[in-house]
Amino acid sequence: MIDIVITEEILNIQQCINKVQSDDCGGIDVFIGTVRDNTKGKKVLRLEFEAYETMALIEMRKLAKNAVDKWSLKSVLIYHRTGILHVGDVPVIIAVAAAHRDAAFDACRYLIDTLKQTVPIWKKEIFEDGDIWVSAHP
Amino acid sequence: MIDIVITEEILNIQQCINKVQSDDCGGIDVFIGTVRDNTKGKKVLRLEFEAYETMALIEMRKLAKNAVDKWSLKSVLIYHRTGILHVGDVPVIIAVAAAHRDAAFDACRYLIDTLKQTVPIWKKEIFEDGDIWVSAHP
Amino acid sequence: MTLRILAFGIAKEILGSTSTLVELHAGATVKELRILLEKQYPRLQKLASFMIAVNNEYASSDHVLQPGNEIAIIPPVSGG
Amino acid sequence: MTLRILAFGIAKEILGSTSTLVELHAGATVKELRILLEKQYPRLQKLASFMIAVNNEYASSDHVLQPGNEIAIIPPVSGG
Repeated sequence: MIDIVITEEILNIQQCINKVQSDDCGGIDVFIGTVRDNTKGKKVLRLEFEAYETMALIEMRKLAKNAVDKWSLKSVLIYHRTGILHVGDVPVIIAVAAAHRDAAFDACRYLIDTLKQTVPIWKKEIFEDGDIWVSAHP
Repeated sequence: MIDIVITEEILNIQQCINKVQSDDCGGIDVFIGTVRDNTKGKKVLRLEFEAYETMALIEMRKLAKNAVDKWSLKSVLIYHRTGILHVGDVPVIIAVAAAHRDAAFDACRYLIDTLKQTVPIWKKEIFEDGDIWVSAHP
Repeated sequence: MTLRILAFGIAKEILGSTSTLVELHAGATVKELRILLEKQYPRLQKLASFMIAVNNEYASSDHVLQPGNEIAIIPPVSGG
Repeated sequence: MTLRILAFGIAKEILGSTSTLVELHAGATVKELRILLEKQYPRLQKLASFMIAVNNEYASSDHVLQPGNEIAIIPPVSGG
Protein backbone atom coordinates (compact mmCIF):
# COMPACT_ATOMS: atom_id res chain seq x y z
CA MET A 1 0.00 0.00 0.00
CA ILE A 2 1.30 3.41 -0.97
CA ASP A 3 -0.50 6.53 0.24
CA ILE A 4 0.78 9.96 -0.84
CA VAL A 5 -0.94 13.21 0.11
CA ILE A 6 -0.20 16.94 -0.10
CA THR A 7 -2.68 19.00 1.88
CA GLU A 8 -3.19 22.33 3.62
CA GLU A 9 -5.01 20.55 6.46
CA ILE A 10 -3.52 19.52 9.82
CA LEU A 11 -1.97 16.03 9.63
CA ASN A 12 -3.56 13.39 11.87
CA ILE A 13 -0.83 11.10 13.18
CA GLN A 14 -3.08 8.39 14.56
CA GLN A 15 -4.94 8.19 11.26
CA CYS A 16 -1.64 7.86 9.37
CA ILE A 17 -0.53 5.01 11.59
CA ASN A 18 -3.86 3.22 11.27
CA LYS A 19 -3.49 3.40 7.50
CA VAL A 20 -0.11 1.65 7.38
CA GLN A 21 -0.76 -0.95 10.09
CA SER A 22 -1.43 -4.43 8.78
CA ASP A 23 -1.71 -7.74 10.59
CA ASP A 24 1.31 -9.25 8.86
CA CYS A 25 3.64 -6.43 9.89
CA GLY A 26 5.66 -6.45 13.09
CA GLY A 27 6.90 -2.89 13.19
CA ILE A 28 6.09 0.61 12.04
CA ASP A 29 8.63 3.41 11.92
CA VAL A 30 7.25 6.92 11.74
CA PHE A 31 9.14 10.12 11.11
CA ILE A 32 7.35 13.28 12.16
CA GLY A 33 8.84 16.59 11.14
CA THR A 34 8.07 19.49 13.46
CA VAL A 35 8.59 23.22 12.99
CA ARG A 36 11.45 24.39 15.19
CA ASP A 37 11.41 27.69 17.03
CA ASN A 38 14.84 28.68 15.76
CA THR A 39 17.32 28.24 12.92
CA LYS A 40 20.92 28.55 14.05
CA GLY A 41 19.74 30.41 17.12
CA LYS A 42 17.56 32.88 15.19
CA LYS A 43 13.91 32.98 16.27
CA VAL A 44 11.52 31.56 13.66
CA LEU A 45 8.03 33.13 13.56
CA ARG A 46 6.49 30.76 11.01
CA LEU A 47 7.20 28.74 7.88
CA GLU A 48 5.48 28.91 4.52
CA PHE A 49 5.48 25.74 2.44
CA GLU A 50 4.82 25.74 -1.28
CA ALA A 51 4.66 22.68 -3.56
CA TYR A 52 4.70 22.06 -7.29
CA GLU A 53 1.90 19.73 -6.45
CA THR A 54 1.52 17.53 -9.53
CA MET A 55 5.25 16.89 -9.77
CA ALA A 56 5.75 16.55 -6.01
CA LEU A 57 3.09 13.82 -5.86
CA ILE A 58 4.78 11.98 -8.75
CA GLU A 59 8.23 12.27 -7.13
CA MET A 60 6.98 11.10 -3.75
CA ARG A 61 5.25 8.13 -5.33
CA LYS A 62 8.53 7.23 -7.08
CA LEU A 63 10.41 7.31 -3.77
CA ALA A 64 7.74 5.22 -2.09
CA LYS A 65 7.80 2.69 -4.92
CA ASN A 66 11.60 2.47 -4.75
CA ALA A 67 11.43 1.85 -1.00
CA VAL A 68 8.70 -0.80 -1.27
CA ASP A 69 10.73 -2.65 -3.90
CA LYS A 70 14.08 -2.37 -2.10
CA TRP A 71 12.89 -3.28 1.42
CA SER A 72 9.79 -5.42 0.65
CA LEU A 73 7.62 -3.09 2.67
CA LYS A 74 3.97 -3.67 3.48
CA SER A 75 2.96 0.00 3.43
CA VAL A 76 4.42 3.44 2.89
CA LEU A 77 2.63 6.68 3.68
CA ILE A 78 3.96 10.19 2.97
CA TYR A 79 1.82 13.17 3.98
CA HIS A 80 3.13 16.70 3.47
CA ARG A 81 1.46 19.96 4.40
CA THR A 82 1.60 23.24 2.49
CA GLY A 83 0.70 26.76 3.52
CA ILE A 84 1.56 28.59 6.72
CA LEU A 85 2.85 26.52 9.65
CA HIS A 86 3.78 27.69 13.12
CA VAL A 87 6.28 26.45 15.69
CA GLY A 88 5.35 22.91 16.81
CA ASP A 89 3.23 22.22 13.71
CA VAL A 90 3.88 19.07 11.68
CA PRO A 91 4.81 19.62 8.01
CA VAL A 92 5.54 15.98 7.20
CA ILE A 93 4.70 12.47 8.35
CA ILE A 94 6.35 9.41 6.86
CA ALA A 95 5.14 6.04 8.10
CA VAL A 96 6.56 2.70 7.00
CA ALA A 97 5.28 -0.75 7.95
CA ALA A 98 7.34 -3.86 7.41
CA ALA A 99 7.44 -7.46 8.58
CA HIS A 100 10.73 -6.66 10.36
CA ARG A 101 11.85 -3.44 11.96
CA ASP A 102 15.25 -3.00 10.30
CA ALA A 103 13.55 -2.56 6.95
CA ALA A 104 11.11 -0.04 8.41
CA PHE A 105 13.91 2.07 9.91
CA ASP A 106 16.10 2.01 6.80
CA ALA A 107 13.22 2.81 4.48
CA CYS A 108 11.84 5.64 6.61
CA ARG A 109 15.23 7.30 6.75
CA TYR A 110 15.75 6.89 3.01
CA LEU A 111 12.34 8.45 2.37
CA ILE A 112 12.83 11.59 4.44
CA ASP A 113 16.44 12.06 3.26
CA THR A 114 15.46 11.69 -0.39
CA LEU A 115 12.28 13.73 -0.06
CA LYS A 116 14.36 16.63 1.19
CA GLN A 117 16.69 16.30 -1.82
CA THR A 118 14.36 15.71 -4.74
CA VAL A 119 10.70 16.50 -4.09
CA PRO A 120 9.69 19.96 -5.40
CA ILE A 121 8.49 21.49 -2.16
CA TRP A 122 9.92 24.72 -0.78
CA LYS A 123 9.88 26.38 2.58
CA LYS A 124 10.36 29.99 3.48
CA GLU A 125 11.44 30.84 7.01
CA ILE A 126 9.93 34.02 8.41
CA PHE A 127 12.08 35.73 11.05
CA GLU A 128 11.40 38.92 12.96
CA ASP A 129 13.61 40.90 10.57
CA GLY A 130 12.95 39.25 7.22
CA ASP A 131 12.52 35.92 5.48
CA ILE A 132 14.56 33.41 3.54
CA TRP A 133 13.85 30.57 1.11
CA VAL A 134 15.70 27.65 2.74
CA SER A 135 18.67 26.28 0.73
CA ALA A 136 18.09 28.70 -2.15
CA HIS A 137 21.50 30.34 -1.97
CA PRO A 138 24.98 28.84 -1.49
CA MET B 1 12.71 14.57 29.29
CA ILE B 2 12.60 10.83 29.90
CA ASP B 3 9.25 9.10 30.24
CA ILE B 4 9.15 5.35 30.96
CA VAL B 5 5.94 3.41 31.49
CA ILE B 6 4.87 -0.23 31.81
CA THR B 7 1.11 -0.62 31.69
CA GLU B 8 -1.69 -3.07 30.95
CA GLU B 9 -3.66 -0.28 29.25
CA ILE B 10 -3.86 0.42 25.51
CA LEU B 11 -1.05 2.73 24.38
CA ASN B 12 -2.15 6.08 22.94
CA ILE B 13 0.18 7.03 20.11
CA GLN B 14 -0.92 10.64 19.75
CA GLN B 15 -0.44 11.19 23.48
CA CYS B 16 3.07 9.71 23.31
CA ILE B 17 4.02 12.02 20.46
CA ASN B 18 2.61 15.07 22.23
CA LYS B 19 4.75 14.22 25.23
CA VAL B 20 8.05 14.20 23.33
CA GLN B 21 7.37 17.15 21.04
CA SER B 22 9.15 20.33 22.00
CA ASP B 23 9.52 23.62 20.15
CA ASP B 24 13.28 23.32 19.84
CA CYS B 25 13.16 19.92 18.14
CA GLY B 26 12.94 19.45 14.39
CA GLY B 27 12.17 15.76 14.16
CA ILE B 28 10.57 12.91 16.04
CA ASP B 29 11.20 9.28 15.22
CA VAL B 30 8.67 6.81 16.56
CA PHE B 31 8.91 3.03 16.56
CA ILE B 32 5.62 1.23 17.04
CA GLY B 33 5.71 -2.51 17.57
CA THR B 34 2.62 -4.37 16.42
CA VAL B 35 1.53 -7.95 17.07
CA ARG B 36 1.92 -9.98 13.90
CA ASP B 37 -0.61 -12.61 12.80
CA ASN B 38 2.08 -15.22 12.23
CA THR B 39 5.54 -16.39 13.27
CA LYS B 40 7.42 -18.14 10.50
CA GLY B 41 4.11 -18.80 8.78
CA LYS B 42 2.41 -20.25 11.88
CA LYS B 43 -0.82 -18.52 12.87
CA VAL B 44 -0.55 -16.54 16.12
CA LEU B 45 -3.73 -16.33 18.23
CA ARG B 46 -2.43 -13.89 20.84
CA LEU B 47 0.64 -12.88 22.83
CA GLU B 48 1.07 -12.71 26.59
CA PHE B 49 3.60 -10.20 27.91
CA GLU B 50 5.07 -10.42 31.38
CA ALA B 51 7.52 -7.98 32.98
CA TYR B 52 9.78 -7.99 36.01
CA GLU B 53 8.39 -4.53 36.43
CA THR B 54 10.73 -2.86 38.94
CA MET B 55 13.83 -4.04 37.12
CA ALA B 56 12.40 -3.45 33.64
CA LEU B 57 11.66 0.18 34.52
CA ILE B 58 15.22 0.62 35.81
CA GLU B 59 16.74 -0.99 32.71
CA MET B 60 14.61 1.08 30.34
CA ARG B 61 15.55 4.27 32.16
CA LYS B 62 19.24 3.31 31.81
CA LEU B 63 18.82 2.85 28.06
CA ALA B 64 16.99 6.13 27.74
CA LYS B 65 19.67 7.92 29.76
CA ASN B 66 22.43 6.40 27.59
CA ALA B 67 20.63 7.55 24.45
CA VAL B 68 20.02 11.09 25.72
CA ASP B 69 23.71 11.41 26.63
CA LYS B 70 25.04 9.89 23.42
CA TRP B 71 22.79 11.71 20.95
CA SER B 72 21.94 14.91 22.90
CA LEU B 73 18.24 14.16 22.64
CA LYS B 74 15.46 16.46 23.78
CA SER B 75 13.08 13.69 24.85
CA VAL B 76 12.83 9.92 25.02
CA LEU B 77 9.64 8.00 25.72
CA ILE B 78 9.37 4.22 26.12
CA TYR B 79 5.92 2.73 26.80
CA HIS B 80 5.51 -1.05 27.03
CA ARG B 81 2.34 -3.02 27.55
CA THR B 82 1.94 -6.22 29.53
CA GLY B 83 -0.87 -8.77 29.63
CA ILE B 84 -2.76 -10.33 26.73
CA LEU B 85 -2.39 -8.68 23.30
CA HIS B 86 -4.07 -9.65 20.06
CA VAL B 87 -3.03 -9.34 16.42
CA GLY B 88 -2.64 -5.67 15.49
CA ASP B 89 -2.26 -4.52 19.10
CA VAL B 90 0.72 -2.33 20.03
CA PRO B 91 3.04 -3.75 22.73
CA VAL B 92 5.65 -1.00 22.53
CA ILE B 93 6.05 2.62 21.51
CA ILE B 94 9.42 4.34 21.50
CA ALA B 95 9.45 8.04 20.62
CA VAL B 96 12.57 10.17 20.35
CA ALA B 97 12.74 13.91 19.74
CA ALA B 98 15.93 15.63 18.68
CA ALA B 99 17.04 18.88 17.13
CA HIS B 100 18.11 16.92 14.05
CA ARG B 101 16.61 13.81 12.56
CA ASP B 102 19.73 11.63 12.26
CA ALA B 103 20.06 11.57 16.03
CA ALA B 104 16.39 10.67 16.42
CA PHE B 105 16.65 7.74 13.98
CA ASP B 106 19.87 6.36 15.47
CA ALA B 107 18.64 6.65 19.03
CA CYS B 108 15.24 5.10 18.34
CA ARG B 109 16.86 2.11 16.69
CA TYR B 110 19.36 1.71 19.51
CA LEU B 111 16.52 1.81 22.04
CA ILE B 112 14.35 -0.87 20.46
CA ASP B 113 17.36 -3.11 19.65
CA THR B 114 18.72 -2.85 23.19
CA LEU B 115 15.31 -3.13 24.85
CA LYS B 116 14.83 -6.45 23.11
CA GLN B 117 18.21 -7.66 24.38
CA THR B 118 18.34 -6.49 27.98
CA VAL B 119 14.99 -5.41 29.44
CA PRO B 120 13.35 -8.15 31.55
CA ILE B 121 10.10 -8.50 29.65
CA TRP B 122 8.95 -11.80 28.17
CA LYS B 123 6.40 -12.77 25.59
CA LYS B 124 4.62 -16.04 25.09
CA GLU B 125 3.18 -16.77 21.67
CA ILE B 126 -0.10 -18.69 21.70
CA PHE B 127 -0.69 -20.81 18.61
CA GLU B 128 -3.65 -23.04 17.77
CA ASP B 129 -1.72 -26.13 18.92
CA GLY B 130 0.29 -24.83 21.87
CA ASP B 131 2.43 -21.99 23.10
CA ILE B 132 6.06 -20.95 23.32
CA TRP B 133 8.12 -18.46 25.36
CA VAL B 134 9.94 -16.54 22.63
CA SER B 135 13.75 -16.97 22.59
CA ALA B 136 13.72 -19.24 25.67
CA HIS B 137 15.33 -22.21 23.96
CA PRO B 138 18.28 -22.42 21.55
CA MET C 1 8.05 28.37 -30.47
CA THR C 2 6.51 30.04 -27.42
CA LEU C 3 6.91 28.16 -24.15
CA ARG C 4 5.18 28.85 -20.87
CA ILE C 5 7.51 28.46 -17.89
CA LEU C 6 6.17 27.86 -14.37
CA ALA C 7 8.08 29.20 -11.38
CA PHE C 8 8.00 28.14 -7.73
CA GLY C 9 9.56 29.22 -4.46
CA ILE C 10 12.28 31.79 -4.87
CA ALA C 11 12.07 31.50 -8.68
CA LYS C 12 8.53 32.83 -8.49
CA GLU C 13 9.86 35.87 -6.63
CA ILE C 14 12.71 36.34 -9.11
CA LEU C 15 10.33 36.22 -12.07
CA GLY C 16 7.77 38.30 -10.18
CA SER C 17 5.12 35.87 -11.39
CA THR C 18 4.00 32.23 -11.19
CA SER C 19 4.77 31.86 -14.90
CA THR C 20 6.32 33.58 -17.89
CA LEU C 21 6.38 33.10 -21.67
CA VAL C 22 9.68 32.66 -23.52
CA GLU C 23 10.46 32.46 -27.22
CA LEU C 24 12.89 29.73 -28.42
CA HIS C 25 13.63 28.13 -31.79
CA ALA C 26 12.03 24.78 -32.61
CA GLY C 27 14.18 21.94 -31.26
CA ALA C 28 15.69 24.04 -28.47
CA THR C 29 17.07 22.13 -25.49
CA VAL C 30 16.79 22.57 -21.75
CA LYS C 31 20.32 23.99 -21.85
CA GLU C 32 19.26 26.75 -24.26
CA LEU C 33 16.25 27.53 -22.08
CA ARG C 34 18.50 27.82 -19.01
CA ILE C 35 20.82 30.24 -20.82
CA LEU C 36 17.85 32.38 -21.88
CA LEU C 37 16.34 32.39 -18.40
CA GLU C 38 19.64 33.26 -16.72
CA LYS C 39 20.05 36.16 -19.16
CA GLN C 40 16.52 37.46 -18.62
CA TYR C 41 16.63 36.89 -14.84
CA PRO C 42 20.27 37.24 -13.66
CA ARG C 43 19.27 36.53 -10.05
CA LEU C 44 18.75 32.90 -11.09
CA GLN C 45 22.55 32.69 -11.40
CA LYS C 46 22.90 33.51 -7.71
CA LEU C 47 20.95 30.41 -6.66
CA ALA C 48 22.81 27.41 -5.27
CA SER C 49 21.41 25.62 -8.34
CA PHE C 50 18.19 25.23 -10.26
CA MET C 51 16.70 22.44 -12.33
CA ILE C 52 14.23 22.40 -15.18
CA ALA C 53 11.32 19.98 -15.05
CA VAL C 54 9.49 18.94 -18.20
CA ASN C 55 6.08 17.31 -17.85
CA ASN C 56 6.62 16.80 -14.10
CA GLU C 57 10.03 15.13 -14.43
CA TYR C 58 13.53 16.49 -13.95
CA ALA C 59 15.01 17.01 -17.43
CA SER C 60 18.66 16.75 -18.45
CA SER C 61 20.31 19.68 -20.24
CA ASP C 62 20.18 17.95 -23.68
CA HIS C 63 16.45 17.25 -23.40
CA VAL C 64 14.63 18.72 -26.45
CA LEU C 65 11.65 20.91 -25.60
CA GLN C 66 8.33 20.63 -27.43
CA PRO C 67 5.50 23.11 -27.73
CA GLY C 68 2.84 22.28 -25.14
CA ASN C 69 5.34 20.79 -22.64
CA GLU C 70 4.68 21.68 -19.01
CA ILE C 71 7.97 23.33 -18.12
CA ALA C 72 8.98 24.51 -14.64
CA ILE C 73 11.95 26.16 -12.94
CA ILE C 74 12.84 24.14 -9.83
CA PRO C 75 15.04 26.10 -7.42
CA PRO C 76 16.77 24.14 -4.60
CA VAL C 77 14.06 22.15 -2.82
CA SER C 78 13.57 22.33 0.95
CA GLY C 79 10.54 20.26 1.90
CA GLY C 80 10.22 18.03 4.92
CA MET D 1 21.24 -18.32 54.72
CA THR D 2 17.80 -18.63 53.15
CA LEU D 3 17.27 -16.71 49.92
CA ARG D 4 14.01 -16.08 48.14
CA ILE D 5 14.34 -16.38 44.36
CA LEU D 6 11.84 -14.75 42.01
CA ALA D 7 11.03 -16.39 38.68
CA PHE D 8 9.59 -14.90 35.49
CA GLY D 9 8.54 -16.12 32.08
CA ILE D 10 9.52 -19.69 31.37
CA ALA D 11 11.48 -19.85 34.67
CA LYS D 12 8.20 -19.38 36.52
CA GLU D 13 6.81 -22.39 34.66
CA ILE D 14 9.92 -24.47 35.35
CA LEU D 15 9.79 -23.68 39.09
CA GLY D 16 6.01 -24.06 39.09
CA SER D 17 5.84 -20.88 41.13
CA THR D 18 6.60 -17.15 41.04
CA SER D 19 9.25 -17.70 43.73
CA THR D 20 11.12 -20.33 45.68
CA LEU D 21 13.33 -20.47 48.79
CA VAL D 22 16.87 -21.86 48.58
CA GLU D 23 19.46 -22.56 51.27
CA LEU D 24 23.06 -21.45 50.66
CA HIS D 25 26.08 -20.86 52.89
CA ALA D 26 26.87 -17.30 53.96
CA GLY D 27 29.04 -15.60 51.32
CA ALA D 28 27.73 -17.76 48.49
CA THR D 29 28.08 -16.28 45.00
CA VAL D 30 25.74 -16.02 42.04
CA LYS D 31 27.68 -18.91 40.49
CA GLU D 32 26.88 -21.18 43.44
CA LEU D 33 23.22 -20.16 43.26
CA ARG D 34 23.12 -21.01 39.55
CA ILE D 35 24.61 -24.48 40.22
CA LEU D 36 22.06 -25.14 42.96
CA LEU D 37 19.15 -23.96 40.79
CA GLU D 38 20.28 -26.00 37.79
CA LYS D 39 20.50 -29.09 40.02
CA GLN D 40 17.07 -28.55 41.56
CA TYR D 41 15.46 -27.56 38.23
CA PRO D 42 17.33 -29.35 35.41
CA ARG D 43 15.05 -27.77 32.79
CA LEU D 44 16.89 -24.49 33.44
CA GLN D 45 19.89 -26.09 31.71
CA LYS D 46 17.87 -26.45 28.51
CA LEU D 47 17.34 -22.70 28.21
CA ALA D 48 19.33 -20.72 25.66
CA SER D 49 20.73 -18.93 28.72
CA PHE D 50 19.60 -17.39 31.96
CA MET D 51 20.87 -14.54 34.10
CA ILE D 52 20.59 -13.76 37.78
CA ALA D 53 19.51 -10.29 38.85
CA VAL D 54 20.31 -8.98 42.33
CA ASN D 55 18.42 -5.92 43.55
CA ASN D 56 17.11 -5.20 40.05
CA GLU D 57 20.49 -5.37 38.32
CA TYR D 58 22.15 -8.09 36.31
CA ALA D 59 24.77 -9.72 38.55
CA SER D 60 28.07 -11.31 37.49
CA SER D 61 28.83 -14.88 38.55
CA ASP D 62 31.29 -13.81 41.27
CA HIS D 63 28.79 -11.44 42.88
CA VAL D 64 28.38 -12.32 46.60
CA LEU D 65 24.78 -12.74 47.73
CA GLN D 66 23.47 -11.21 50.92
CA PRO D 67 20.42 -12.15 52.99
CA GLY D 68 17.56 -9.84 52.05
CA ASN D 69 18.75 -9.31 48.46
CA GLU D 70 16.00 -9.30 45.86
CA ILE D 71 17.16 -12.13 43.61
CA ALA D 72 15.54 -13.15 40.33
CA ILE D 73 16.04 -15.71 37.58
CA ILE D 74 16.00 -13.89 34.22
CA PRO D 75 15.45 -16.29 31.31
CA PRO D 76 16.13 -14.95 27.77
CA VAL D 77 14.15 -11.74 27.41
CA SER D 78 11.77 -11.15 24.50
CA GLY D 79 10.05 -7.82 25.01
CA GLY D 80 9.24 -5.29 22.32
